[in-house]
Amino acid sequence: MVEVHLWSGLRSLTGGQQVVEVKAKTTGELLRALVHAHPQLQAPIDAGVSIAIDGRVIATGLTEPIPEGSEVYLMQRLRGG
Amino acid sequence: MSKLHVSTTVNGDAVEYLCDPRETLLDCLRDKLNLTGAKEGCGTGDCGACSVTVDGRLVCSCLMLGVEAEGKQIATVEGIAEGDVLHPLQQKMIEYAALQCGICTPGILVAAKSLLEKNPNPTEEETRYWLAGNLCRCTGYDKIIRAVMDTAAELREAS
Amino acid sequence: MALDDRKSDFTFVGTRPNRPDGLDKVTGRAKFGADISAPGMLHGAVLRSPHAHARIVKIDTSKAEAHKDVKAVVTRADFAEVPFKPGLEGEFWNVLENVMAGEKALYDGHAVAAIAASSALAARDALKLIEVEYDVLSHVTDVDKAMAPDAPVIREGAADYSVPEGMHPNVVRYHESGHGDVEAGFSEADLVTEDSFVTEATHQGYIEPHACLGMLGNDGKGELWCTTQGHWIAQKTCAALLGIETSQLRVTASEIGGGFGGKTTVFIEPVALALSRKANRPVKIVMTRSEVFRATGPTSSASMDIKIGMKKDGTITAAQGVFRLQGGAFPGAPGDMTAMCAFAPYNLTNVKQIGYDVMSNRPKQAAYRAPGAPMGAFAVESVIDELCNKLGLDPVDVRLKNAAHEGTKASYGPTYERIGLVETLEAAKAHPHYTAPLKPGQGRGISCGFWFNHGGETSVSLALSEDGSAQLMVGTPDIGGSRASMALMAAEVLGIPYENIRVTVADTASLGYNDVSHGSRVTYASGLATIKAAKHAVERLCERAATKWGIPTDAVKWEDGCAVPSGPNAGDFDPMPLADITADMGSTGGPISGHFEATPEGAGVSFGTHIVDAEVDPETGKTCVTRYTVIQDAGKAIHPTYVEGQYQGGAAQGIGWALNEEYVYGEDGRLQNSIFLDYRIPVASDLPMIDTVIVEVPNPGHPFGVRGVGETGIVPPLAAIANAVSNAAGVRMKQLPMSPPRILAALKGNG
Amino acid sequence: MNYHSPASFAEASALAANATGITRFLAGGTDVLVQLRSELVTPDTLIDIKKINGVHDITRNADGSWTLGVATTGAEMSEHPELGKDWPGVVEAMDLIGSTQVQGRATLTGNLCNGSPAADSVPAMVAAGVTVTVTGPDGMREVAVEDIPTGPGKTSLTKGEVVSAVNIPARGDNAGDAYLRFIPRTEMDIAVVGVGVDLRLDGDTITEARVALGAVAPTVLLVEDCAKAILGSTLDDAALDALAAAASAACNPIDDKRGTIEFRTEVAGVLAKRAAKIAYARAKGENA
Repeated sequence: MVEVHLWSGLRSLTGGQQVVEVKAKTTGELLRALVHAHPQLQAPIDAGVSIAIDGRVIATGLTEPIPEGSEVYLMQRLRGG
Repeated sequence: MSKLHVSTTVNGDAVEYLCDPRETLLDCLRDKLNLTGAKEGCGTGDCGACSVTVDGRLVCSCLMLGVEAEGKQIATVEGIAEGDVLHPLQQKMIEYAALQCGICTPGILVAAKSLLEKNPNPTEEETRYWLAGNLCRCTGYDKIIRAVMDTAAELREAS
Repeated sequence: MALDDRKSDFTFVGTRPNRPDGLDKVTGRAKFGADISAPGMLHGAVLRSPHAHARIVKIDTSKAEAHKDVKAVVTRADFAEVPFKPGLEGEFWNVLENVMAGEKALYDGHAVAAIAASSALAARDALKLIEVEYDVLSHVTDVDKAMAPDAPVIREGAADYSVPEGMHPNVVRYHESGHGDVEAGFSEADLVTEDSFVTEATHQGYIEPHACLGMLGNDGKGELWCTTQGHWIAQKTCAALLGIETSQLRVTASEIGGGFGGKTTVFIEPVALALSRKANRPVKIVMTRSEVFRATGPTSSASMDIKIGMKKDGTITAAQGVFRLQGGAFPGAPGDMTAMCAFAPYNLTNVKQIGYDVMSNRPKQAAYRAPGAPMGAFAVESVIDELCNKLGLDPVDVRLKNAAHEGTKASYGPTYERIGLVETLEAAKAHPHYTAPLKPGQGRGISCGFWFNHGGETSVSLALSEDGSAQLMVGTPDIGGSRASMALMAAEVLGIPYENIRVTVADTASLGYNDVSHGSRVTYASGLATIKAAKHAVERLCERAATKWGIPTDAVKWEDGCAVPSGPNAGDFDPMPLADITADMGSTGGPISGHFEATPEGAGVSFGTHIVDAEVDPETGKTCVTRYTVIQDAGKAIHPTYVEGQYQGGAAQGIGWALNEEYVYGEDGRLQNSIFLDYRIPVASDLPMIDTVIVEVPNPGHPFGVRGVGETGIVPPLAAIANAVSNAAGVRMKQLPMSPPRILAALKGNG
Repeated sequence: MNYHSPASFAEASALAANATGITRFLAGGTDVLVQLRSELVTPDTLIDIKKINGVHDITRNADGSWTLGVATTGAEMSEHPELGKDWPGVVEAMDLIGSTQVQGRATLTGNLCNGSPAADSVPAMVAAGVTVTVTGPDGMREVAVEDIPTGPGKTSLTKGEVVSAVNIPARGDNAGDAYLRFIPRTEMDIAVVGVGVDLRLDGDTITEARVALGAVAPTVLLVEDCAKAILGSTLDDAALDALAAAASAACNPIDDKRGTIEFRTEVAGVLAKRAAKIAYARAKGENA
């Protein structure tokens, strides 16, 4: 199981939960599992998210492995100049 | 609106073109003579990317009409190197990495060459003020000023 | 990305060779966007709205179409139907609506029609023949006013899921994040300071206006030459907007005369293609400077509220920020980025940040170097400076005390990997600038800054030639000397001299997809891809050597440009240089190439600390920056001179933003200062030399340790200069730019 | 647009008198071309006066006065070995306009006839008592510089009239001039406030004074009250304060993208003091 930390703005979509526990081995699985657990998270995920695994920001990749026990944060998609 | 015939000299070559009286010297250099070294960054004389010399005088070619070039001696960035030998300013600009994107570089080179011809030993302040009409957005000017001043020093030593 | 064989010992990397495009650029022969023509070429010009907000009742193009010099006229009807979606999901619709207005003109300068004619003058003249009937609507250009209940609505339905109920329809995205309990934190503080800050919109100010040459036939096949930071995104977007297949449009990037984020999207490119399709001839469009200011993508303007609590020893107990960013008539203002970056340099127990993306009647904002981050840093670092002043604490010590480091929980959530903020602060403290005496009337300011950096989709291909030279094709336009950096990294892996590698920015038909040159990603991502592509080629080279020697491939390794037996048991063979292997490669298995395609994830965040001295004339409010030092973590500087150049350029742009650059809108909603005379970027005589210190704390996500360096350099200057000016003037400056009238007014208000 | 390059001012005047629509004279062109490019003003007739004999000449007359050809550029003025010794304020004011490149083209005449209240050379010329010779269909007349501009972009020149020479008075003894302007950057900006001062002394006492303000009213102002504030004084602190107050009081500026009413009013006083000090030092023969 992976504990996914959401940004606080998403609490309104998860019934107040800021940490959601899901089963996932990759970033793509994680996003699917999040939507399964909380369908309203589809909107922010469609709008674009990044995932930080142990501090390393995965900007867009859906195939990055999530090692057991990693710290996982959902973040808004990063954009640059 | 009829076009006007102009005979002039660019980088030592006699050239002719027909132009609308509204066209600038910059338009004529770029579009009629295919000398695209001078750039249009603003069209209002505020950026210096179109710098050329006319009878030895540094000007913005966007602030001069093509018809005014009749009988003049124009010099552009394309004429700075002699054959395959770069002018020391060109060499130093490369060595100092005094350009990033390079769009202002032709104007800077024409302006700096004009400075060194008038003042072989400029101070940093004189160099900065002389080049104040040449906008560079990439470098913060640091490496440009160093390249120009080092060229000046080298040319003084050589002479 | 596997972090295999990290390298820390370099032969070529870290040297400072001349750039490969230097000769072209000092002789005037480098081809920028406007420097190309085609046989039969027409010239395009764009008709733009003189109104900030107006319904387009009718466009009559008949007189223009009847003119003998006019070969095509286009309006919105000549583009594809693209679905509208809220927020950033409908970005193709947003871009199309920006490229050519639909039902409404949304800002002064918004394109409403375009013409292709036989000459540039004829095209401009013919614009006057197009008759547009407008129904002028009330407008709003200020972010706070755009959020007010009575503000005119720019577009219903543009808000995405994130916006709380009850907000004005102009608020289109909302971000909230943080951790801990800020109220509890404030109650632990010895001093709490709360203040509001404003920054005006600025422009990237690249010296080269947008320019392109497009050719499109009614068979759906096209060619586009343009000045861009990313030709694949131009390809993808133009194809979508014109309703053609992406692969049928080949896009070639010209040399680019500056971008800084502003050339990451399209403006005139789809218009040139639409005109070309209609006229069946190539069409060139070159923007005027005024068009660049009015109708490309400036930054957001911002209004911000900051509250920070501090103990007497300098410990920050809580920090809170609200960041309202206006990004023009479309979603996209990076309020979320501002919020996430604002407190990122600090190790905070209690932090909360809120960001708003607000629409107004201004041009669609585009990225500008670390988009969103400089504004937030200005507000936050100003309050920290004020707290230091009030508590009598040294500003570097306070920042060191609170600095984020490896293991710190970032203000935006996750735990930091190895980062270099502390190193930049220690370097600042040790730098002679920090302790140099100040003259009367001068003040010193410091600030930290943070930026995420980016990886992004990347494709690189490397081909070896028979003579042992290499050609490297990358897909990221070179905006600051990256061809030199790529060649250095390839040289490092191949073990052949830098000069033997020719780097080309390939067109979209020659390479797989590449993201834009943005997010400080080029040296990181294209660099990583170059290293991997070169390693791929090295594997092939080792295979050929193994075959020639008759030993297993894994018994061969690559050293200093030669295949060598991997150990004494592998056999006794003389090193085989690269050129010996390539010489007959055609008959030993065929051409040898290497390539790499991936989306590298692991860009590595970066931090900088800046020190500024400023002198303020108390009678006129005029500021002079007298000394400037940039200290920033580069991870590993591949070409240190170009790293310095990025630092200096970022600082110079920051100085402009802090002191004089701003978009000035009149009561009529029209831009008042759309020329370089009145949009005041720094000139050579405005600036001192800009000192640089390159800190190198390797990025664990790159084989050579690279962190992007392009953007972070513009994050600290606004705050550092504001702190210097405030300390020199004796009054806290809360609005940028700190133009002389604002400083003088602040001084008078204080006196 | 029709382009003409007449060989004499009489011919230029006749061309202008007979032209229809908008007519512009082309001297340095640094304003005309900007207006043309931005389509603010597209003349129907453009008369280039640079082919007329003598238009680049800088002549010192027998009485010590100066006559400048109308196409004399800022660069030519700055490079002249003597002109700047007599009239440093006028030469420096001209030199402040635009970049080195613009200096290669821009002229006093163009700066004056463009009619901008912020024109740098105009307050300096007004303070110095410069006049221009105007050639028109009815012959020539001499007009004080302050009487040429009548409002932003407007002049008192009538149809067919063209400025044909710039006349700078003889410097005379114990006198000096100065011009200062305020801009936010160090170069390349339009003046937010400009102040020209010309003084003559008897010993330490000011006996003649002319003070002109730019960019603080629809036209450049010659301010009598500023002169009165310092006449008879040795430019002591009280006189300087009175000068600043008079300068600020004379201001009738606008709020615009370049500055506010408050800022312009305040800084006009500051610059008047600073410029007066320089002019005073120059009148005393000190290096300033």
